[in-house]
Amino acid sequence: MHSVVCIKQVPDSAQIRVHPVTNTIMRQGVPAIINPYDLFALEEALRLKDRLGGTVTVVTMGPPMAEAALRKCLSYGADDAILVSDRAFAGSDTLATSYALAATIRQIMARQPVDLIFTGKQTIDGDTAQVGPGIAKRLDYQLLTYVSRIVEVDLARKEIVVERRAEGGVQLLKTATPCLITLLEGINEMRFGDLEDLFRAARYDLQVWNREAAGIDEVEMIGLKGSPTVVSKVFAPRPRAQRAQIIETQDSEPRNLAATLLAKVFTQHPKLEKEIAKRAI
Amino acid sequence: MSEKFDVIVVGAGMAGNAAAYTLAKGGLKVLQIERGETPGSKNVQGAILYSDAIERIIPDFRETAPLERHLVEQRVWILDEASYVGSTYRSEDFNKPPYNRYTIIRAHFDQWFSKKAQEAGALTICETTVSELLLDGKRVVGVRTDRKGGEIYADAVILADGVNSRLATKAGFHPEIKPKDVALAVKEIHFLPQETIEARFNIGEEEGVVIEMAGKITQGMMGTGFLYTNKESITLGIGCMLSDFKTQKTTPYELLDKMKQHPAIAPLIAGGEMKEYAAHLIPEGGYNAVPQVFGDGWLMAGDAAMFVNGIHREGSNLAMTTGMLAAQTLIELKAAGKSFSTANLAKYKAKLDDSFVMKDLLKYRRMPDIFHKNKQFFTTYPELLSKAAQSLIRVDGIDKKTKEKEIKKSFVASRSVFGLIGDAFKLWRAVE
Amino acid sequence: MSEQPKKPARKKVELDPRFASYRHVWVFIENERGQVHSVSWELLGEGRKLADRLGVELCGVVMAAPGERGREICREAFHYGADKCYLVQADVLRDYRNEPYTKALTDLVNAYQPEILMLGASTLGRDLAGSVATTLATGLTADCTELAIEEGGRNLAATRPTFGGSLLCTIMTQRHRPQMATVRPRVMSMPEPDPVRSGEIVEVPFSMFESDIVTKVLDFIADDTRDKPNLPFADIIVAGGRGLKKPENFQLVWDLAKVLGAEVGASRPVVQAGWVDLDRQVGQSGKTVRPKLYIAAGISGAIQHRVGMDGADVIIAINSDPNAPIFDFAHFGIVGNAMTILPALTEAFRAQLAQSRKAG
Amino acid sequence: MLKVEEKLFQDRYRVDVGRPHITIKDPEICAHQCQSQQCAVCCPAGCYTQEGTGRVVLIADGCLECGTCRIICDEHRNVEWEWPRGGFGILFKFG
Repeated sequence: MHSVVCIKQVPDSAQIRVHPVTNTIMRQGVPAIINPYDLFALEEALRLKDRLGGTVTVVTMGPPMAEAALRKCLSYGADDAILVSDRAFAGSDTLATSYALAATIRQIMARQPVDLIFTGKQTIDGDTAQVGPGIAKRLDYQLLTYVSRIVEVDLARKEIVVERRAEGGVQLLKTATPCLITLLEGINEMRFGDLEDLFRAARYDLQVWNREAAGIDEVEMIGLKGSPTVVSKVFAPRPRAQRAQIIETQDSEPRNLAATLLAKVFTQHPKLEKEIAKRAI
Repeated sequence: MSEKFDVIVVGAGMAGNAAAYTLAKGGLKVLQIERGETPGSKNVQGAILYSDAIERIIPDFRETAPLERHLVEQRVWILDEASYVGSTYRSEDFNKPPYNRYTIIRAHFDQWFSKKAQEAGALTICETTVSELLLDGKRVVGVRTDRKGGEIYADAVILADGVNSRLATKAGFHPEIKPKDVALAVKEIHFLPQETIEARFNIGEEEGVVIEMAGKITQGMMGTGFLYTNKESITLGIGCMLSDFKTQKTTPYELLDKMKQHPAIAPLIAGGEMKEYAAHLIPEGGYNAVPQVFGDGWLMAGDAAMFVNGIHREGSNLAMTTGMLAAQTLIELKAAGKSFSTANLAKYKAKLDDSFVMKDLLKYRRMPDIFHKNKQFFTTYPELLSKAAQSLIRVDGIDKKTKEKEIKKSFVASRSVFGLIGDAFKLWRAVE
Repeated sequence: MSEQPKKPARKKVELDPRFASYRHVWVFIENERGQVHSVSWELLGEGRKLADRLGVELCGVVMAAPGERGREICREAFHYGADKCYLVQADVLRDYRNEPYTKALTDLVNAYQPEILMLGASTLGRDLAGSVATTLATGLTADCTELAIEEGGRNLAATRPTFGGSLLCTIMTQRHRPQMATVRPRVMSMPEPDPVRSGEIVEVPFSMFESDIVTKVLDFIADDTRDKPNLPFADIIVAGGRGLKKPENFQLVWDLAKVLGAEVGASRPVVQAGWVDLDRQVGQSGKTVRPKLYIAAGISGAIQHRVGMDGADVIIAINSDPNAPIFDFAHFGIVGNAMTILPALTEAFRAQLAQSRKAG
Repeated sequence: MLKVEEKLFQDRYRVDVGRPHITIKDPEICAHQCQSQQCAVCCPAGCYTQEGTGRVVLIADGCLECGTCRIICDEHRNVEWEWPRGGFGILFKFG
């Protein structure tokens, strides 16, 4: 069984701070991490490998420093890692990115058949959740998004059964492999690699592919040219850092405090009053 | 299959990196184990880098190392409630390369230093905590980590795992630290536009300023404060003896915030964005607190062995030097085909003794006790100095002769003649 | 949208002539088993404004299996502002599957050429939008919080959170059409339906056979929402923390929640102390919630809790410590003992509801 | 009382959920034998808080791994102090 897991190195958005006065983005000291959603995908692939044997290959498209993210995946137990890095990719949006990753996966398949492709549900910096569907479309593979559990994988008959999170319930789906799966967050917890994995990750001779090695010759499909969307501006939401309106009454009697609070809340948030009236038993 | 190395270095701080780099350069098969996500993510320091120590390890460090500013001005402030008596030393000599001292940011610097060690051939694995030493009788034969299949063997282990040094304590090489031998420091880093920093401290693009502080800011405890200028940020912090912290009710963060509100300090960091709050223990016991630093199959370097010269605020250079000396000892023994037995490793202690490390520690060995028993250096004198300075400077019709009499009277009133002489004698003995 | 925020593109990028004739604003009306997801009505409200600003029609796209109220849903869409509805009915569209839905929507777009196509950012919407955008090789902006037409032009300026919500960015699709966007439920306001409104239904044939489709739906297990707490999707949450001192006092939280029909949440210390079970924990190592109302009783508002709930629309904090960090980001606060304030609040809400039920 | 939470909010942690690396050996000792409870004063991250009932509660999520609590609890040695698992705990961006 051979799984390919696409990961991305992203800024740790929890550490992004907006300067309260100048409203500029404080980028100092924002470390790069593996997109947290991708770790659920990698752990699921590693669990399948534990059960069915085989190997897990990790792929990322990014600058040279993304090597650190790949080495961390190796330290969790991934077998191989490929960094696709080329100046021509600069400025790629999700459409261009899915084109490049699809091409890369074709190159991998030329050397070793692939049963499953995993991506995280979305990235924490882009949050667009379009790269997974994009790759599946370009490879003409079935797409299973928001998968909450892999029920069964039948390598011989090239079939897979999964549970997929839908609105108001869970779909039980069966489809053909190879296919692309994006996983719901929280369905597993990343393992703590063995010492042997740490050594292997530190010693691994990383494969770095440029545009040609990734099998991309249509340059207009990647980078800015291949990107229909463009960011016209980035700005900070107006800060909501005012303190709470503290409710006070002369006698600070609980009953009066409660009444004053309700009055204030409902005058400032009329929609909320309707919402509560509608929903309360 | 468990791995076998010539040497295992535990920790990727100043001592660990210096040891790993020197060992790799010396051709030994060395493994460096760091418990943090990356080298530096667990290390905290005010953060001044002394070129002299790193130059002996990586002579051309200035070309690639992440350095913030080279220091051109040293200020020493004795602070009162709302004032300070200060002295400033600034010299153009410090403005001529090769610069002697730099401010650095440890998370960036340690990552660079460990990368250098890896490029030299050391194998570094992170996110792995060494839980205990593997002992064969009294001899250290390797380490156990917190990962499955976690045993690794080596001919020698260098303990550079920091001031708390759990490994040495568990193996009984190192008694549990006493509150009087260590100081707790808390610090913050505030980001400001580069031009603002340079305007406020009257410095050029690469130049830096250090302010060392003592006095009322430590609320009667024995301790000091500091403020360092980095490229786009200011680091400031305050540390006091843990034995003092233990007997009073001010929390470390209150101490820091009171210091930040001091009229002499507040304007320097005004408008800054605080991006990280850290805390760390600093060995202050000096010479008397240095434990046994070598044994059968192991050496200890850096804060783990209490190698810090408190009075001169020198820690990282002692850490780098002791890490280098430990590595050199192993390289020389291996070249001579000798084992890493206790007897042979005594060579490390000899190297330490004739280096500045032990000489400085020896010189100031009485300093901790003297200051420890004489809080007045941190309470009474700052006030006296500040009052004296104010009265001399203030022009208020009182003749200078009377002012001087008043000042003498105030000193004598609070310390008595014998007290003053005694204090002078203690100060002299402490630094003699 | 490229990941690193870049300088805005200087030169004005012209629309590709191939798309010059693309007109009208479309909203995908998401429905499963005859049930319309409310985000579709919110999008029609937003779509109406965009269509009026551009002087074009607002069209709904309804896909369903025969007998799943297809035409009724179109009529409902007219009440919420649509001028026209494209109705695609086929057996293969019974349960949502990526392949048939993507083909149906892509064919429709190529045939009737909208300039803007909006979908709800539900699991269905995001799955479908990603595939359709890739097939059409056009731009898609996800989870938009604000949609507007660019000053002095026809381009859609889609604003959305980035870097985990700490920043916003405005994204444009200048050369390609349709400009696609998804919007999360409850971000746009729900319009008032006008039962008098009507519109034109355009039936569109769709020929795809079950045998062509690889993925099969074996079963659908509806969420059993009875006892399982559903904090992430809850509209109102009442949460308790260590300030309640004793497990018995947590009953006051349940009482208030019952009156409000709210979910009960808790901070980590009380979950660790075993007062409440793990799937009610709100915060960094628990659930992230975006309710319309979050009442926090006896919760200090430490960082680990704050990151899980400061997305709530209205936060009311009750804490005896005036300096509790929660008062820094809550909207309303009462400094007092939660054990006495909570019962008073429960009574106040009960009275309010009784009175509004009489009037309603 | 100054809020240390505001400071810790700026720091970066990887909390090892369910595996606190520091624990109080015997809470009874804190409650009945230790008057000073200095850990609640000296801990730079405010992890130790004094309950009204005399007990001391430890939540080690915000721990800065300095070692103060272990060292000042020298009369009763009531703190079980270890490093977090590799890669967990405080992760200094600057240090």
